[in-house]
Amino acid sequence: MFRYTIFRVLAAFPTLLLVTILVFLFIRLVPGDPAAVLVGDIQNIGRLEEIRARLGLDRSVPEQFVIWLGNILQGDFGVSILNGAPVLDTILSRFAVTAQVIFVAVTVSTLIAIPAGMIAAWKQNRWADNLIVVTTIAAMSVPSFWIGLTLILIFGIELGWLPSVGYVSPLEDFSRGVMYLIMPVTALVMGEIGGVLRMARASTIEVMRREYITHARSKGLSEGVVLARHAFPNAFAPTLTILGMIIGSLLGGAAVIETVFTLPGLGRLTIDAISSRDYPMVQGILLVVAVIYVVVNLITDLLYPIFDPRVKL
Amino acid sequence: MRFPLPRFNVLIGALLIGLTVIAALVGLFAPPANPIAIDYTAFLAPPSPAHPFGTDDFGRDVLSRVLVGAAYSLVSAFGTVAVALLMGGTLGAIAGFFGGWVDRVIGILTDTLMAFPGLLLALALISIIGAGILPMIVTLGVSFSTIYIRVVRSLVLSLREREFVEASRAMGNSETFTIFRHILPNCISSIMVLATSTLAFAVLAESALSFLGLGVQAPNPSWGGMLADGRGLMGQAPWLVIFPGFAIFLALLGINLMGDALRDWLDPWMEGEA
Amino acid sequence: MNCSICDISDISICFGKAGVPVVDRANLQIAPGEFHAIVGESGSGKTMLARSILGLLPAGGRITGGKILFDGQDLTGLTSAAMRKVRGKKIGMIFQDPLTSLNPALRIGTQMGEALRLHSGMTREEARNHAWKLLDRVGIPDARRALDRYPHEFSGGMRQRIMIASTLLPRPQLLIADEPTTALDTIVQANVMEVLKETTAEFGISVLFISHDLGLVAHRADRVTVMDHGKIIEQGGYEDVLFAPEHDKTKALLAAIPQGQAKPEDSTQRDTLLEVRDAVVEFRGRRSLLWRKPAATRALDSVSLNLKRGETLAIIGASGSGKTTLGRAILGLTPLDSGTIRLNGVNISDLPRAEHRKRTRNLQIVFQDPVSALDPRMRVLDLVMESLRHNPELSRKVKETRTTEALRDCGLDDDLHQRLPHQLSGGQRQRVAIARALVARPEVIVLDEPVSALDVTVQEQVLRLLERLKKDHELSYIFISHDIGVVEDIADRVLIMVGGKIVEQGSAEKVFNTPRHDFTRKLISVLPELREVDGRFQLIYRDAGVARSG
Amino acid sequence: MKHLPIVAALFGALAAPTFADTPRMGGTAKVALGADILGTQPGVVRESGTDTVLHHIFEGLVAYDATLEVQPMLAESWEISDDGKTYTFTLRDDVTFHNGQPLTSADVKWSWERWLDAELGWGCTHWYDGSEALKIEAIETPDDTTVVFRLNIPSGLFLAQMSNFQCLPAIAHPDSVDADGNWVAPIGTGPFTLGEWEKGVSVTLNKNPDYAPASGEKSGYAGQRIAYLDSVEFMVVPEPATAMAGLRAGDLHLMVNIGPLEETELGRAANVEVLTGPGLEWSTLLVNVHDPVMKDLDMRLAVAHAIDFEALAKATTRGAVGYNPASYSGQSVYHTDVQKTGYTRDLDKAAELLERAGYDGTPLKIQTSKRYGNMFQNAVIIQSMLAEAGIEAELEVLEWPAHLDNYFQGKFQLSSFGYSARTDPVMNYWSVVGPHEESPAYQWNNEDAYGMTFEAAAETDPAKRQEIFDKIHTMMIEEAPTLNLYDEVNAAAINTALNNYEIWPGGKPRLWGVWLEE
Repeated sequence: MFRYTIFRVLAAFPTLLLVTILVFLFIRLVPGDPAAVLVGDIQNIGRLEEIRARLGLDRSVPEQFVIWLGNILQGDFGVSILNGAPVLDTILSRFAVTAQVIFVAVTVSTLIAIPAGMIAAWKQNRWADNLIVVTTIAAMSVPSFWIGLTLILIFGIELGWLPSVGYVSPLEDFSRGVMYLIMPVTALVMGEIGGVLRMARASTIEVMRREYITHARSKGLSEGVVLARHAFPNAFAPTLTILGMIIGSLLGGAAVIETVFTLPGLGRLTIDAISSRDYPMVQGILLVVAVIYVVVNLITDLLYPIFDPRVKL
Repeated sequence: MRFPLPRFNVLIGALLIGLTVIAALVGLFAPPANPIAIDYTAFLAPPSPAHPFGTDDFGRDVLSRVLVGAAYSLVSAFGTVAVALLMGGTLGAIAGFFGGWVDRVIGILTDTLMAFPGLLLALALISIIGAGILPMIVTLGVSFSTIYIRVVRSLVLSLREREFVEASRAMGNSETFTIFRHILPNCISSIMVLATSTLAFAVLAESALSFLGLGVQAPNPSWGGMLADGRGLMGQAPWLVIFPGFAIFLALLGINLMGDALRDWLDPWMEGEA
Repeated sequence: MNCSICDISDISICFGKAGVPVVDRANLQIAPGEFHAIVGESGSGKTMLARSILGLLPAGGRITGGKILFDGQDLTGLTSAAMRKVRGKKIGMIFQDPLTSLNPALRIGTQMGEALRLHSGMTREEARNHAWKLLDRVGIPDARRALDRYPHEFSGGMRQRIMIASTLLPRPQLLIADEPTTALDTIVQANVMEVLKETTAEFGISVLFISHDLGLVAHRADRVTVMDHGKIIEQGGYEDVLFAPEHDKTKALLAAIPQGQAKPEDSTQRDTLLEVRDAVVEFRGRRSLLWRKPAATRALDSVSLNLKRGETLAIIGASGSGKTTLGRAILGLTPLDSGTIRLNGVNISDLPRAEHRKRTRNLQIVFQDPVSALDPRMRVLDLVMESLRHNPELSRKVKETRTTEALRDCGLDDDLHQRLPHQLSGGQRQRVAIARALVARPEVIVLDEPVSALDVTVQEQVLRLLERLKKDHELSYIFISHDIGVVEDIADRVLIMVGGKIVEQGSAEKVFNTPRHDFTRKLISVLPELREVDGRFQLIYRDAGVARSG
Repeated sequence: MKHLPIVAALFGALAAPTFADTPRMGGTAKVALGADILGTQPGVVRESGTDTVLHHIFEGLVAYDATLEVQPMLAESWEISDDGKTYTFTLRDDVTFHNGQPLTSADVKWSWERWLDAELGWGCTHWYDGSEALKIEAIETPDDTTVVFRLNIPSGLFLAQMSNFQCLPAIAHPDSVDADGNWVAPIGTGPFTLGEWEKGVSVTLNKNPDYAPASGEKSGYAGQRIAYLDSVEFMVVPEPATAMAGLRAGDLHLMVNIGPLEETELGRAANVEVLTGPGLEWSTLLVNVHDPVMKDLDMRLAVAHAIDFEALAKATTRGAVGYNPASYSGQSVYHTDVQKTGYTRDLDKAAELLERAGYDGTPLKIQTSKRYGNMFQNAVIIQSMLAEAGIEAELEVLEWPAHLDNYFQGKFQLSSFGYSARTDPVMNYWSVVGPHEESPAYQWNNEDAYGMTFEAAAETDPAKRQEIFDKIHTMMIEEAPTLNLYDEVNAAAINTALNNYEIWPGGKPRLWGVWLEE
């Protein structure tokens, strides 16, 4: 297992390198450079060159890349062009916010989706199955920002139970912090639950056809025990990969949800950084997101043998 | 009461998708009004005989914009799935069939695409190809292709062991012939199931991009764009949000129902039980 | 019989709404301690009847009539809760494929203890003790540690023993065994049958044994029931059914048991068609560390053979003996690490694909599993015609006529030619595979276990077809199999393979009658043979003398 | 400086305070900001939200009042020498910094020299370093309460520039920086001090207990700045729809920069009130005179005659403002009948001009972006108007940085753009007129006009300045290098719990002199 982890970490480096190169090129390909954003239209137009020099943007792109990569390898992620804040600290604090929301949302959607998926499979084509399938499809058919805004209209304004703007970290003030998380998590769960549930239902249907399920039944076990003890581990393995992919992509920040619910997450930071052409910040974020993605994948693969012992690492 | 979900769902799914396609055709060829014609006098007019779905903040007819929007949203969604299918399918098949270092290289490419934000890709492409529906399709297509690579690769890996593939090789067929003649046709059924679900995600992704200000280029309407633009006016002009929102909901419901039913229907058959 | 513990009367089972009954008014009694076998071909309803006892019919199946009395209770009327009391406690069941009937994700100990603790309320520790003792009894090495291991860490035979132990743990009164040994090699099959017979006898458990292989059941069953298309066509003690069958279907089943004489040494001079010299194929294990060369195991260890024109060379070995690798290596599907293969004198082992294709047009292969050997998406005609794809000189018209001829030659009439594989029976599909090899007018066909996935009677028809085609088209066969019975009357010469090496070879008659290598000897001794001696059937073991006789 | 008349008629009473009841101390007002502030050092990294916040912490020597006239702030009074080159300011003696230190002329000198240091990169050094003729030769401090500025030439703009709110020459205490000159903490003299700044979430300002307000009624950024509130929390709310919901839910008290559509949307809610007033920002349609098609005067005039400017203004601002052909705000005293002459729509003339220009029907490209709502709406309406006049036009919707970058590099054919607020016509013209070689961002490459702007800058007599502005305007209308559209509307929405909040042409929200109900 340990050897496998080392192998995977080594194998991740080419991916990380490729991501950084692509990001470095793409952000410079996009028109508009940071100097223009900084100068804005009020100040002396002549200062563009001066600012470009100060930011080192006048050097050739490969040169800039080498310098930047050199700094990264020494752990120096550089400073934001926009507000001078250290890139790494900003990313990590914003990632903490995104991570909180994502993990709560994924846990909730898994705790709902897996049992619901298995029940839907168990009662295939009966009313319970139809009800579950149709409601998840309905939830999946609505854009997430629409869900968000409607939640705010109902719980923020009409009922006034939940704060519609602002953010308090649950780590600092748990009770108030939770209030700020309820709506974003609900919106995310409604968006993501469909994928997980469908996978759980499909793999459970497939597993229930296996011989060892009939064997379990022939031992006199109740349907519930057959589902929980025999069907669940085998059905959960494929669902785990889907979960890994969802967590991987969401950890890059759910930009839409963060914008609607004023959460200072990684998704919004990415958009602000890209739209203000904050090169060091964009490059820093995407490198960290790539690392997160690789780590999540590794963890999913390490968890896999727990549910499917045939897989040897 | 046993209730044959697959057949019932296919019915509703087909109905809804049919409705959307008809709307798109009407929108393209015979819209009730010119979707981009501005009428200063009719700002945010509520639904009326002249404008059954009311008008937007430029006085444009919402009904024709929803109809034309159907065309744009469907084209961008189907375009996205086509790109994802072509790119992901072929790469997945190659990775699955040849294995070895080819598989590793494609694996690295997939991880990179997964970690890469669609937003930055969209911006870069817009600057290269110019604004419009094409960069949207390519961006979403590329980011969705990663799912196709994964699925097709595992499908090909399992099919490669099947004896009819070895029989094809025994007859002296080349590797590429075997892939396209024997392996890919047998992936079609599960790829179709995957396509329907990514179709739904494509429409949602397009609306998210519009929300972030990067959608289909104005003034051409897309559902996601209309929904995003109307979000601030839910109070005074709810019709700006209700009609496109309903259109997206019904279309996606149709696509998802069809996808679900397709999988249940295809599933038993795919195992080739006699 | 009055004191039967299980009395099935007039049971009918249907699928779907107005479907034809899968089981039609079946009657069957099982006495305490009796070993009762139900024999029939696939689709005869034997499995459905057995499974209906425990109410484990697949989705859509329903008991539409009759009663199942067990220990005084009518099982058909039980509520699911009451039925769960019977399952496992009073009636246990073991299944066909050891690979899929044990839960891959749970340890052996958990799966075994489950039923026992449910019905007896024992503590975990007590249950574990009982479990490993029984495992030891059925012959599992290091039984105590085995409890903590997973099913995939055991061989097929071992897994079947584990299943028997796990089902017997709660001491049921009746054990239903649904073709428990079909998926196993012949030797392993025999061992498992012995374990089953001894343990059920020791614990006084009556057995309902389902099988399609009369030979396997013949010398072990007390009473036999024969089923065909849902009806019981014959029932009685083993002597009446086996040695004095009335119904001709039973006779057909008996006739399918190999009777023929092994062919003597063939002295006619024939030229050598195919020559394999010191063939070696190595399989690299997973690369343990990046730099160290992984340990290589030899699937083929310098194997040499030659095939004469018009000869049927049988290659027999247990699974994993390398016989399939040899077959595939000859076709060039698996590259050789060293050694050469000559066809009509030409070395074909390391030719580039285009050249290899031209040279090996007269060399074809037929695979074992008809389900996986045909592309599910192609019609029969296209499937067979594809093998003429590399004959540009033939026009499409010629190809079509040749294909139709080959299909008819293999006994497939024209209305089947446009069908998809899943619309054909197992036998028909294998005939299509043979036609696909035949149409290319080969000289040599490698048959990789062509009949082992088929029913006994269908097996017989396909073997006769192969023999006729060999005569009509002067073909030579390399016939790979693990089942010595099938090969006995078709093979001219026989090769026995163990661990990638040829351990014995010679004419069929010499190898079968005077086996030298102990693997061959065990292989032959295990197989009973039903011989008709002066009008009476006798069940004879090759060297152990008469097992049972009428 | 003559007193600017207030064109009250246009907006009814100039946004009279909502309830005249007695002010209540305490509470925290919550204000929505589109994006997080960029820093706490005034004028270095510029963005409107950051300017708004820092104007509560720092003050300048002088400040604009609601009529855009320069009033005393930290300086009690000032005298200008006869030759107009020496400005002597007398400081108030009752002002203390947030760290308790009293205000002295040395602090003023320290602050000014820091902003003028080219290395720092302060936003508007070019106004005072001679690159636009005016240069501060020296800053002297004869005694603790007197500061003397010596200029190289007389300037009608110097006081206007000193009270400008984009580049506020804030008076900070030297303790704001550490040993080697890095900005550490904002120590100003304003009514609020910097409280907690949670990056990406909110920045809170707390009431400065020992603040000494200036004399005179509150007007614009001048007059007394009394902080009734305990604290003000500026919350980062990027999504307008969420901000509107927050306002109606009472989680927010103030939201600025709202467009006409948000106005009507919020107007419907009982507990929300919308205040509007004239603004100093103005919308334009930039015409690239170096573009092969648009360099032909006939073509530019054809476009000018194809657009119905009055209808365009009324459409986007829902009737609030009309067409303003001039490059500076209709509020300005220099905006007379001459500046009202522009283009009137004449489709036949347009067709004739197109004929003469040899327009071959290839579609013109209008660049725009969505960050500032009106730019996008102008573009869409102009496109359909041009279509009516037979001119095909395509919209190129870019991201704001790309749109802005194209403005700087002159990479556009037509661009629906807008300028931020300037308080004196010369500053407006300096953004439009200028030598193209110096920067492609200048829209009008005309030496005479450029020379005249410097004359107006130096001239202190209003009548003479008016003549110059009239000449410049008439030339601009003839050459049509750029097409001005209308003055943008300042609009803000408040939750009714917030009392005595007022709108002023400067547009910047002020959270002093307001209080919370309950």
